[in-house]
Amino acid sequence: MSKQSYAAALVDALHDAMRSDPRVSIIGGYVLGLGPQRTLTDRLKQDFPDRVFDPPTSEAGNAAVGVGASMAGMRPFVDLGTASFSYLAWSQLTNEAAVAHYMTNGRLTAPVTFHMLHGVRGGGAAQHSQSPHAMLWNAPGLEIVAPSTAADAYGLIRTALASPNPTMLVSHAKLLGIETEVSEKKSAIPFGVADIKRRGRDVTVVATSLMVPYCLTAAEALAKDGIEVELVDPRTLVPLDEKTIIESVSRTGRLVVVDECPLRGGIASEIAATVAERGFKHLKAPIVRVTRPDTPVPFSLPLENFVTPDPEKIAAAVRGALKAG
Amino acid sequence: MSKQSYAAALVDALHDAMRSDPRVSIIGGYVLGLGPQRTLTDRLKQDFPDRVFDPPTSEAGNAAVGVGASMAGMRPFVDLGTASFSYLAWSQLTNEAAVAHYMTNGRLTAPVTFHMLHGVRGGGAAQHSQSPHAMLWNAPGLEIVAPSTAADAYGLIRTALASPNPTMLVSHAKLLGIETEVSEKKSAIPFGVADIKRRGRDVTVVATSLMVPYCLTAAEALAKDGIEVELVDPRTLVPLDEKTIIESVSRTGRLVVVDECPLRGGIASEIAATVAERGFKHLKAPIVRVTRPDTPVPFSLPLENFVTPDPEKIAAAVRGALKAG
Amino acid sequence: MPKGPGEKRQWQFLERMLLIRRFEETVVKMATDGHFRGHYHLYIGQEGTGVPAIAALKRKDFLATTHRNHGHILARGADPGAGLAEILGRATGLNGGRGGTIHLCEPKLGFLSTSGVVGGCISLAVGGGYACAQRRDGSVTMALFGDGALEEGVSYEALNIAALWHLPVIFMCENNSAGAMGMAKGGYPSLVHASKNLLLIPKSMGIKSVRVDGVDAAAVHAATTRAISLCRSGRGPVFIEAMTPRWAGSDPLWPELATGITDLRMATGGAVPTGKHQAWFEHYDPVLRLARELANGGEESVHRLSALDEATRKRIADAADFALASPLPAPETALNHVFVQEASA
Amino acid sequence: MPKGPGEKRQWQFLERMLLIRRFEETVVKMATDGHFRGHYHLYIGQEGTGVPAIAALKRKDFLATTHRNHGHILARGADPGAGLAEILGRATGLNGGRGGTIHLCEPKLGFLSTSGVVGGCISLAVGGGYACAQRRDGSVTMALFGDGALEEGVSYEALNIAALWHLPVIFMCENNSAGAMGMAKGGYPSLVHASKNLLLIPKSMGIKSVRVDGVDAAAVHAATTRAISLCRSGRGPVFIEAMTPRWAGSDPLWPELATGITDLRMATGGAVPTGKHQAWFEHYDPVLRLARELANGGEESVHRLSALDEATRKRIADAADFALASPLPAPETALNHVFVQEASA
Ligand SMILES: Cc1ncc(C[n+]2csc(CCOP(=O)(O)OP(=O)(O)O)c2C)c(N)n1
Ligand SMILES: Cc1ncc(C[n+]2csc(CCOP(=O)(O)OP(=O)(O)O)c2C)c(N)n1
Ligand SMILES: [Mg+2]
Ligand SMILES: [Mg+2]
Repeated sequence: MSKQSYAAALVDALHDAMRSDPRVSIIGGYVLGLGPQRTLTDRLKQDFPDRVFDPPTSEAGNAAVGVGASMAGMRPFVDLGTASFSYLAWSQLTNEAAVAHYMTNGRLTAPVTFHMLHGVRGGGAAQHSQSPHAMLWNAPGLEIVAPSTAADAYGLIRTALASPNPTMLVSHAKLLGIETEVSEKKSAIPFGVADIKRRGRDVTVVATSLMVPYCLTAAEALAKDGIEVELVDPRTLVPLDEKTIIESVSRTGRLVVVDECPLRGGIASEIAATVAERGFKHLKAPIVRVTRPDTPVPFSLPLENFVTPDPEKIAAAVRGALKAG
Repeated sequence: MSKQSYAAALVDALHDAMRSDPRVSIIGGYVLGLGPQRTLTDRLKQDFPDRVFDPPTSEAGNAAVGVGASMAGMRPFVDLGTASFSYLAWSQLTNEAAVAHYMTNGRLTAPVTFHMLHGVRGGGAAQHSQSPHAMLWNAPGLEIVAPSTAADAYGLIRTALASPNPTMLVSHAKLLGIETEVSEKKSAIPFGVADIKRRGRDVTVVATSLMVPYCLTAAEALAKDGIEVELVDPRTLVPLDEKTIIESVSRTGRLVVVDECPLRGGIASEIAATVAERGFKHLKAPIVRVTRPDTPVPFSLPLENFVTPDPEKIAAAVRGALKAG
Repeated sequence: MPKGPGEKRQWQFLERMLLIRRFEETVVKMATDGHFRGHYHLYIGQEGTGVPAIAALKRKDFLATTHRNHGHILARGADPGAGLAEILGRATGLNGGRGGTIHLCEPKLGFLSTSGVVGGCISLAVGGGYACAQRRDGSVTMALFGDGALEEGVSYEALNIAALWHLPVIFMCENNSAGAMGMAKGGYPSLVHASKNLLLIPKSMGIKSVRVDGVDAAAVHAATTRAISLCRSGRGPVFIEAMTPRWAGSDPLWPELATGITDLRMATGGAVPTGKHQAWFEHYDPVLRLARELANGGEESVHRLSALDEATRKRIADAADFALASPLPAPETALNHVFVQEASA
Repeated sequence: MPKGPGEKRQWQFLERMLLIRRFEETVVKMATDGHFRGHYHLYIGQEGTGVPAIAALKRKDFLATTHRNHGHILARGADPGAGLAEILGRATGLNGGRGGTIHLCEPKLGFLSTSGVVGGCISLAVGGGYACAQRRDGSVTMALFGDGALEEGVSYEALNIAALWHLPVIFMCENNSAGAMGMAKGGYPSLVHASKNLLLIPKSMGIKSVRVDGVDAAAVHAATTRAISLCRSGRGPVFIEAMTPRWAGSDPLWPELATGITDLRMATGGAVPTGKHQAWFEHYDPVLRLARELANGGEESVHRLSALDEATRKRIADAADFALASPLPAPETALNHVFVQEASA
């Protein structure tokens, strides 16, 4: 076991996929954003100079090229940059990629992978901080993947690039530099299999992406007070491993869902609704959602902090959930 | 009391708003689609020839023009056509209209009204049948309005065009021709006030838009078996009248949420999550969601019917909800 | 006498063009008879563009089309029975009934997904061109789209990308706005563009661009053949604007058979064009125009024409019978094919 | 001796241009000192465009700007203290700390929302022009945007709408890609466009279009004045491409003060440009260029220059003090202003 950053694992996954499959290419000039990790992608350009493209600032066009190319047999990885800009490619995601297989009765596939940097990144303000994948959950036909560790990033990206379906892969901008343990030989991870990132008997916490390390920090603090959190990371929203979530709730009787999206129509709401419908009998107390309140993201740090879930807010919500019911 | 179609009431609202406020104009060539109601808008063009524009097929550009014009003091009504095409204007909705007021610390307003024809319309297939407003619920800063009757359409449109905030107004394509009762003098209806469309003691059903008449039909069938449904129509998702919903559940102990969006991340999920969090103690049984399954919409009628909520499915779900718990 | 393709090729063109014409006439009848619902779009009047353009492609090439796709699908050789069945939403349809008129698609003939979103086709086709370029096998992709697509920003982005990366894409713009009345006058949308010369748009990005008479099958075929050969040799993309005057039946919001069932005798002298649509019959109907050229070959040609017409009518009648007799899909199959089956299992 | 605006106007231009320069130099220092986070964009090297262009507007006119907005906001007369405070996320900032560098906005001076989404500005500005046209009061809207905006489809849609409806919009494209290294070489994005002549794009839609030397304040002012008067009389829109060679400090991905703190003595003969950036100092720095022209006026002018510089430095130093001393916003105010307060109450 050694440690690796999320960003390095992501680049490893791309490199290994490109080496093993000549159909894989990259459309996107700054897959890791403008931060310090960005140079990690240099070796992709060096080793596959004809398969890495620096496209114009044309999110819709770039996405469409990826979708069309995938229908013609390629496996493009299209980087949409900061996730807020995926809104410019929304029709390509929802009206084209998501429905092509269905609309042709299964005769066409669109195995394109999209990638974007989501989340409250620190000073990103209202137009560089979004997490649009909750919305995409309402557009059936896209696989949605939100890794939280280096090992998951590697394994899920390999699966995405091998998948016959269109996939949206999101990386939280703040995860890129975080190092986590990886085994010597990293390998593909199937979609639809939740990972219990921590075992605990008192309360089930469900979280993805950056919220996973935040929840682990909260869980450690709570453990000092004897509160044992079970942390379930679904890893993929589509397909969703409902079973693991509901089984965990059946053991703990309590559910806290943590997510950085705004409250209404966010990821937390869908998980909460699913359990309220299919795991109701296990619930001993109200479900609690820890999310951004329904505001755009403000620039200034104290404002940004106020609206963003963090380990303290998560711990407080868990304590609240344990008192209720 | 007389009867009027949803479409006629919508046109009345636009006409009255244009007459009373010279800042109101219309950007959109076919506000009522291509169906038989479309000629109702002719009198808008006749009476306000300089204030009705037939724009190019440029949803993003048209939406941006509306947003920019509203910032410069106008009150444009921008029709985006079939709701699936709003995805082409997604950045203008989420990145521009929704955040401008917030991002300027309240110094700018963007009082634009967007309109689109949503829903499974009958043969619309995967690209002409969507209901994107569930997604917009995750983009704080937009008011979201989904009328279900002629009176509500009139009253809510007047409020939208008078509102200082950006508003997304959706009309279900199948509602346009439905006639409902209107009083002699139609008037504005405030946002955030749910309307209990039917009183009942046994189960709370929450629905908007076309699902409201469908639920009324289901409720009548159920009443024959002695099951009394209370039907709550929030009318606006943003702001949401949580109080009326939760109070109703406190009386009935049971909740069925009906919505035409796909299941995951849809309107039904948000309502369910809200009640599972804030009205949990009233619940005697699992919450039930009646929605489209997570598939694109197929063209062929038996397929389309299979995936679309209808009075029979709603009634069956209500019966199920009464048996459980 | 036409220059360009030889007589054999002309007969091939006419066979497909007539097939499309009889198909579309049948579609109107099926709509009128209430056999399917919703808006639809006919290719009548544009057969002279789609058929010779698509005939210039090879088997390995890709194509993308739009809401007005019937003609393109048939031109490429799709089965008319499966086409009509799809329009009727039958299980035997090209898309198993999931697409309907707006989304007819035949992947095994190289079609990418048929998008009804204006601008969708042109941008997906650039992806097709990207795949062709990656493959380095000399294949190309052809986008067949309406002039209205140039109102959408994504089309412009797609043109730019194709130009930047020299992708092998033939942009075939079928400009059918001449003579159209447009939404403002209560008809079908026509071009709402400030440009008085659409070719200036691709030209602004350095894309080779030509205009051609879309009624003249030989001219279209020649221009397309040149464009394809440029693309195959890495000198693409190429933009072609084919001018196809609006057929009267496609001018109102809902299509109607304005010019009646096409009477091939108007080409052979057996019937005389008159009335409101005389100019159409004499000059703008691409089927009659080509038939007239071939009829010039003499009596044998006239016989051959009428035999072809009879065979075509028969073929479409059989196709219609097949479609009407085909079963609707089983309701619960609506849940299939959201994802590739093995992945979702 | 310059033609065009008189000397008085030149001094007014220089005052604003220098104010912007000292402001931006301070911004770099604040970033280096860790006073704010995130990516930012400087207007150094483009002062010769924004200042005279904006000076040609009237009070009633509207403007829209982009991520590279500092210069535009100051050119229009916004308070530099409130500008710096916004960049630092302070409660006293133009946006109360909610926007940061990318979104500086001054609604009371006619600015529409400052969008950081490439293409946002140009399309919102067409909305501004629509409002001006509806109002029929001769007002106009100016969009100030980078060349990169022409990679986004919405810009093209917006140009088309403005052209179709003859809206009074001045599209001021600041092309700063000449000399830029671009992402491919590890620097800041530069134009990725197949067009070798961006003016062909608006021209394809019949929009009047001119190119101007963006370093030459007088030339920019003259071109803008002409464009505005066309727009006011209903003959808009107009597109202007101002060529502003890339300032070395804006070329890398993260800005740096490549050419040091501007030394006005390089304009008055008190210091001699040398080194790597000699050409910049001698030809392309718009502030030095205008100062040099004014210094030609003789000793009095040289004194006036140095007095102006001193006053400007003082003004910016005060602004920086104000900003640094300003409080951060109270955390819980983050919940305000999602909607206009009375509406959400
Ligand atoms: C994005 C989008 N906006 C609007 C529509 C509605 N619509 C359907 S066809 C059409 C006109 C298209 O014109 P053109 O591309 O020239 O094709 P034509 O029908 O003339 O062949 C429009 C606006 C659509 N399908 N997609
Ligand atoms: C829609 C969108 N895509 C990508 C970006 C990232 N981005 C920020 S600035 C920039 C370059 C813009 O170039 P240009 O418009 O010429 O402005 P300049 O910075 O050169 O003044 C890009 C691509 C963005 N802000 N918005
Ligand atoms: Mg057309
Ligand atoms: Mg630039």
